[in-house]
Amino acid sequence: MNKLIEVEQVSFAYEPGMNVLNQLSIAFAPGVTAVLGENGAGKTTLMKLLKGLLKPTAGRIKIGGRDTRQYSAAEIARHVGMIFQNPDEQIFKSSVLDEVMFGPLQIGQSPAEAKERALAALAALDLSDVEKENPYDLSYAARKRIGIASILAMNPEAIIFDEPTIAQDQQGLRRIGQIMSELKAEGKTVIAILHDMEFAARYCERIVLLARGGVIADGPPALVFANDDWLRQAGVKAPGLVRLGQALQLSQTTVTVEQFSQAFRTEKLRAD
Amino acid sequence: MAKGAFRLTTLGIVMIPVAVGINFIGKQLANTLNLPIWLDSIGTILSAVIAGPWIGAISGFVNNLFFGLTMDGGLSIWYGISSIAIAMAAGVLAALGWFRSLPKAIVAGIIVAIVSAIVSTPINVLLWGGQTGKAWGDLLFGMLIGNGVNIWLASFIDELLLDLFDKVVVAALVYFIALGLPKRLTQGIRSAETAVRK
Amino acid sequence: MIRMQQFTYRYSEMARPALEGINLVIEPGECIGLLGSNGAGKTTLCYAIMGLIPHFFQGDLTGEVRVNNQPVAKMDLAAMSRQVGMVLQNAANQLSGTKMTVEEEIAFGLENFAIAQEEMRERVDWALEILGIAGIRKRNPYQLSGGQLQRVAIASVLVLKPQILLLDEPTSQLDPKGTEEVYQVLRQLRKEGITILLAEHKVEMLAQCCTRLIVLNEGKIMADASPHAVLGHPSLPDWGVEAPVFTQAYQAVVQPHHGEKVPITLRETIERLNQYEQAYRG
Amino acid sequence: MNTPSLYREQNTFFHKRMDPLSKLLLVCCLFIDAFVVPTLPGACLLALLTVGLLYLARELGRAVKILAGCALLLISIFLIQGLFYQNNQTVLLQVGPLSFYREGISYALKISLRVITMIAAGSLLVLTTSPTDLLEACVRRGVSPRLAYMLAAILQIIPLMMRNAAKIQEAQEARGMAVRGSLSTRFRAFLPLLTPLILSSFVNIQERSMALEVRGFSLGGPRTFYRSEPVYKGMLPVRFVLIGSTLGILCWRLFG
Repeated sequence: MNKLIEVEQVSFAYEPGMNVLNQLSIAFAPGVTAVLGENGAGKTTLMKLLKGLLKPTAGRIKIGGRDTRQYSAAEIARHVGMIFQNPDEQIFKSSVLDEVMFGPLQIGQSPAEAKERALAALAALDLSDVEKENPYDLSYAARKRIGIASILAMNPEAIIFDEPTIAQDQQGLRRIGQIMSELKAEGKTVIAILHDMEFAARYCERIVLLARGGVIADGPPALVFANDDWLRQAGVKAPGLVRLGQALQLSQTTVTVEQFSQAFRTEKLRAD
Repeated sequence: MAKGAFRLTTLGIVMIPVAVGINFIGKQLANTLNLPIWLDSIGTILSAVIAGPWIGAISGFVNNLFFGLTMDGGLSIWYGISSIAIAMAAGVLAALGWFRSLPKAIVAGIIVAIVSAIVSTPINVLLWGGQTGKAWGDLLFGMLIGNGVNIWLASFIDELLLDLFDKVVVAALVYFIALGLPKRLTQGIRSAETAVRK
Repeated sequence: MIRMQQFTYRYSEMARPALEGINLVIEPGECIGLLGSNGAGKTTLCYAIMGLIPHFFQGDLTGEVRVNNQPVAKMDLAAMSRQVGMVLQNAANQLSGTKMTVEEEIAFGLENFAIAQEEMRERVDWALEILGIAGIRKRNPYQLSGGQLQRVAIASVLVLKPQILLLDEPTSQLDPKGTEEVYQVLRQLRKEGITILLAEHKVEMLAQCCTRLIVLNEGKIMADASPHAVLGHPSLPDWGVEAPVFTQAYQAVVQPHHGEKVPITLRETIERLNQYEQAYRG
Repeated sequence: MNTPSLYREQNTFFHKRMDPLSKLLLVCCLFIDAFVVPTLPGACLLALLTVGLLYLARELGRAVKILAGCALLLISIFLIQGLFYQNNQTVLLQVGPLSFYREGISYALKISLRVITMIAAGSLLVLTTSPTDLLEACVRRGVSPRLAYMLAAILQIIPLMMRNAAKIQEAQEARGMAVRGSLSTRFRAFLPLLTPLILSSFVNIQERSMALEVRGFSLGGPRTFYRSEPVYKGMLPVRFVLIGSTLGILCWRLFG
């Protein structure tokens, strides 16, 4: 089933009458999708609906063809993993390995399989050497990576990152970007709620803009970032390189440094 | 003021509202999970175990003072004494190493329960004529005084029946939580404490 | 203003020193950006200048930190906070947590210093104005957006009128709107003549408002120069820091030789690339 | 976000024109009176008086909710004391095999009236006084600002912790942890829900105490107040009346 997650005309309100999402429809398939928009646009609410933590007030969400109303949150956890923004709101075990094994054990993996997947996840997040340490003896950025590892170890088909770039340095950002690319290579569906435009431009092949509970743009970075009107509606600034390219009247919307230098050479310098 | 002293005091002072908050959330969680138990003294006993009897005692007293002043019209202020006693007992037991293994922690829980019952009984007698408000305990209390058992003893048994289960479970939970605390935290608190003694 | 001589410090529970052989002089009115990967020692440097090392953190310390020519180790924290203010990374921890409105929370420090009520009111209004949060003065501090909470944290330190303000990654938890709000405040503070030391990962923001950049890596100062010199340095990636995306674009096109001044903001890059285009086609 | 305090803004004598410390004195006096009043009619009058004050403060409704908390307990006191009170002699009521004695019932009545007076008095303070006003009034009269800090900090930290506890539950459920089900499932869910809150709160105390130090928290010595002290007129005579009445009841008890 290619269309793993389908959102059909979904509305949601925490308090009656105050809709956070208004008849929103979208589908998430394998690949890396960035979800952007101002705070309050409904990004996290949408993700909690996908996770089955919230039930839509109207419309339907289907995971693997089945309506989420028929799943419990624990059952959905096997298919869709969510990495929350603040790791300190879930870490409680006294060693990094036990923490990462908690999720897999909860969804019924055998201890052996859970340990094996946990070790693989720790390696992917460069945490193998602190396996026995207490997570709170490490830095906040390290705990954020532990949060990511504890979901990867559950091996879900779809993985949602809620603000993975917060408090990460360059090295951390590159590592998280690599993880997303590897997950894409394994055919997983990756959804990332982001504010870091450069990160979105560099690692995501599809950009979704949310505003006032609805989707106002959905397409490749070059298309979405070129449209100032969409960006203004979503209260989002285009990545630096796009703004640089526009200021120099480059016809092509350049998203990476290589694309920019290529476009500048061919259009401006008439070289090679 | 000695340099170390005021640092502990500030560190200790900041810890106390956290301990009271944990008492409150512990009770609420036990409620939402509808567990057949109070669990409203985890914060007090944990602070006594990791930061010593004094911090624990202050947490206990401030806990009852706060809820008396904001929620239950002064009633829990009467029981402030027993919160102090519970914390002191737990703090001393922890210092003597009685929270180093699970069996020891359970024994510590029993001792804390006994201390709690001893200190709460006079308050129960004064306020409620010896009862505690929990159906089973009060029924037993009635039968005991019906057969001429001294009212103080009957009230003590009524309270102990109640406290034993609650405090032993709290002691066990505190044992597991304290076991998993990061070095950075326990050293931070202990170094603040030793700074005072130097 | 601030002088650090051969300052080395190791936390008691860590094997490696967090800062090693730091020599630094900060003059009044400067706006210094502190760059470096996580664990490079940015926070520790702020603690050292603020006096939290040694007053709060026991550990092995050699060398000296002087603020206005007085050794920090000799002064107590309260006296220090009249000269140096520090804004923590997690704004929620900055608040006393005992006041129900923003303005009372900001005045908390002044109450402890027994400042007369009249002057307290003036200072709080001044700080609210500068931080642009006069509109939320009656709100509960724990019901604010990230950007607002961070500005309340800055105001709560600013009212003590320090000459130097240390900010430890003030925008790391904020979205672009919140980040922009904080940087507008920093530009405003510079107009007030306050010296700023700012630890930050967002290189584009530092490039716009700093007069000087310092790069820390594993506790040692790798570079301490103008933003253009530092952000053009070839071994920047080895220190775990990336140049602004504009600088990278310029370098990819022009391949400048080492030492040549590189553009670091959007405006500069546009100018330099237009000039380069004319020169190339001329 | 409401704080755990039950205080609600209202426009009555007790909310607006009686200062917090006088209300504290009122509650203490009523507590003493409740224990000292010698006779049953006296206790009854006292309880009625206190409930009357609640009615004047327009908080009788919510006070009854606090009182309902121990209504069950009071009823069980009547049952148990009625049946088993030590010096029961004269049977008052025969219900099948159970015989309720006069002495037991009157002892239970004495306890109940005392509890009603105390809780009504306590509720009067709790429902009509904002905790921050009470704490500030105490600190102005010399109570240590550190104790005031702790009590005031709890007021804000509880709603914050409740919000975090909700987020923790979401995060743990998202990792497949079940919260409903058998007693053992629910019990096993307790630590994964509470421990993250404990760890993240305790790890923050170091940073919080630094922030307090940097803002002169442990300076001690004279301090000032941002809010100007509200002026209450005519509180002195009220305080004299309170103390006078309590001394009166005390004398009644001793020489009555």
